[in-house]
Amino acid sequence: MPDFGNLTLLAPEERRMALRMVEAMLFASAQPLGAREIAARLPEGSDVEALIRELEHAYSGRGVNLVQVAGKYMFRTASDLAFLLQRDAGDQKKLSRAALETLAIIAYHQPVTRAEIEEIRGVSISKGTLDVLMEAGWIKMRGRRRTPGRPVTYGTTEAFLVHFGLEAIGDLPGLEELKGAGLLDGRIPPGFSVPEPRDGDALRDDEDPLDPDDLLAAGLSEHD
Amino acid sequence: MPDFGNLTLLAPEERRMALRMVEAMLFASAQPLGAREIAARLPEGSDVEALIRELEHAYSGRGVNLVQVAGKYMFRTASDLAFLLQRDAGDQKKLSRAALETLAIIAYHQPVTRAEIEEIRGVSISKGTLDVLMEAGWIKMRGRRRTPGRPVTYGTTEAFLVHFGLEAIGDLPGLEELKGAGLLDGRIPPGFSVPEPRDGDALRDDEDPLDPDDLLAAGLSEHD
Amino acid sequence: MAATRDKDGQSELWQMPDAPDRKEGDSALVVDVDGFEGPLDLLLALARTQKVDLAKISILALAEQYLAYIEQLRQLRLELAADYLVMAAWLAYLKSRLLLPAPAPDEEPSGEEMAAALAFRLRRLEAMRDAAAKLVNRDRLGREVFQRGMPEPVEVIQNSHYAATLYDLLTAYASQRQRQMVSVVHVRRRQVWSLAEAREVLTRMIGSIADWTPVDVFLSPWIQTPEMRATVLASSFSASLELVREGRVELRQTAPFSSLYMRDRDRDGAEGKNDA
Repeated sequence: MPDFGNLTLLAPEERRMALRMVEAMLFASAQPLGAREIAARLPEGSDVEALIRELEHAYSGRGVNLVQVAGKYMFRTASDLAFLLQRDAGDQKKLSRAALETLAIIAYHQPVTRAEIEEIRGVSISKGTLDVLMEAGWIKMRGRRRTPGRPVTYGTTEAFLVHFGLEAIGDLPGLEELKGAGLLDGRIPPGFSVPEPRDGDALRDDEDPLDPDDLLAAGLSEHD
Repeated sequence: MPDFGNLTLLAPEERRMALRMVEAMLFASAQPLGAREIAARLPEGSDVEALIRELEHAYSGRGVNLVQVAGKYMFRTASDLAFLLQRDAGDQKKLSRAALETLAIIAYHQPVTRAEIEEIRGVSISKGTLDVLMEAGWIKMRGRRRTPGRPVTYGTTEAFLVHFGLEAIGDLPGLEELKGAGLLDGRIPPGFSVPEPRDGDALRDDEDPLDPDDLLAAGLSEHD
Repeated sequence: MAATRDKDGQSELWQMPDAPDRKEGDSALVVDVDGFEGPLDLLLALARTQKVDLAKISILALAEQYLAYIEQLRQLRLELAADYLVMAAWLAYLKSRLLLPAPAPDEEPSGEEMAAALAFRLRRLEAMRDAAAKLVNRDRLGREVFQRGMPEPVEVIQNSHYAATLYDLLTAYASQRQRQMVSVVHVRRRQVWSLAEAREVLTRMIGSIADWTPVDVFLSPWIQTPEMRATVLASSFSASLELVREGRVELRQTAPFSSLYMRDRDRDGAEGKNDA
């Protein structure tokens, strides 16, 4: 049973002040904040994690919840109140089926090249599809695969995690089952090693950094 | 003494839901909401005023307060925590060498036009360099030189003096002092001089005031 | 001729042979098979009709279904996109490999391996579709859940935004001025009175030099600045030596470094000219 907080009762004055500070910072920002960013503005020695947990708990049953996305924290409205607020959302462009599938493939298979996406979908992807996803800020070019032709590899961004409410890429729905079934393995039939999708910016062994003008050429910049 | 809420204790389930709804609406809205706008989305018969008062009370001692502005309601960071939302961005960014040189030339040679700065530096300066210095608040456009093309003249600001701990621009060391400090070495060709810098907002004989839209066009305002 | 000139007749002449062709063209339009996104998508839809777990699907049955479907479309004289036909050919080959297991060379995958590969691709595509559906049905920011509508941005105080000390400033100024005093050498364009110029001026003056006249006197109009003196004198001297050699003027100098005098060799003619 959520409650509207027992913070003041339990916490000494300083702790209460620290809680208010964390609350204010998170409330003020429309973007998720990392624990370190928060800690940087708190009195030294504050237990940020504990403060956040306490706030998380205090808000758990409220109209606004404190959630963890992309390894950071943000306040957002409770999901059961979607009906109340959806009219504010305006008509957002619906993603095409092709774009949605492509996004899923990039999320689960990253880093992944265009050819690999096409192999999985069995059709070529139109240039517009990747553009739409880049424009939304959900995918980015990561690097280049160290194979002939040096194809660009794609991955998801932090904005992707924030938009879909994921703490980390490892929290993608059904990821474990897919891994278990060997469906994330590029090779056919399922081999021994099961790669895990990774969105960290560190390049893999078989990835090179992007060429300086890759981003320019695409008219895009990285979105995270 | 503010407390973190006794809403759940007092409110029956429906009242609690209504409170959550008001809370979420106010949180997500991009503008302050009036009581009637809020009521329009609540179950019929809700006592909006009472709900708002309850919420107001619940948030009164928190990091975020529910405040009334022009008859409408919005969440705002508690005023005693405003300092959290101010960031002193200083001490990290280093001025580029080009910017530093340009700044020094402006300081010594003011009022000076861009072309004159370039002549002294022997290379052209990018617009970004002057922008950085304007943004730092150290230089300003003073006027326009009464020569063909009416070029803008630049000078230093009060903030410049404050930052560099100078009482007046005339305190900048002259040629002999620079030599004495070892900053200029002995081989100084005849005719080489270091100007005696002078500031003061009064325009020189060969300067006109800025045109009214100079500042607008530059997207900048004076910083002193 | 009359027909071609006539507008209607002309259009008739042009249109007549074309019309039947165009009708044939209509039937040749390329069909994107019922909105399927490629052969794999179509195969997956057909597999769904088998209503079994994709892992247990009969690839042979699926191949037959696909080939039958494609055949049906072709009987309707629909031109299919190439990748559907490529898949049909591949499935026909797969079918033959599955039905008649011919001893294949080692490198080539067996019919079963090919079937397994196709089954894998179908399962993977379906898995990605499911994943996409799960993803899109999450509580998405801006659709189901919302961030703060009026964020209060962090106000950046810029007072000491840039770090620079007076020392940095002075060092920058001194070193850049120092650099410039060494590297920027203003080479002034030297003004030179060319030999040709000198000769031309002297030649023009030959008629007007009545008697021994110091060279610098009649050159004075050209010696406007001290810098010009050297070049004017040098060039004139060289030019005058040439004129002496040609027998047109005489030169006289009484002592080293004294004034140089010049006069017309043919003074009578010169006087005559002057008189005229």
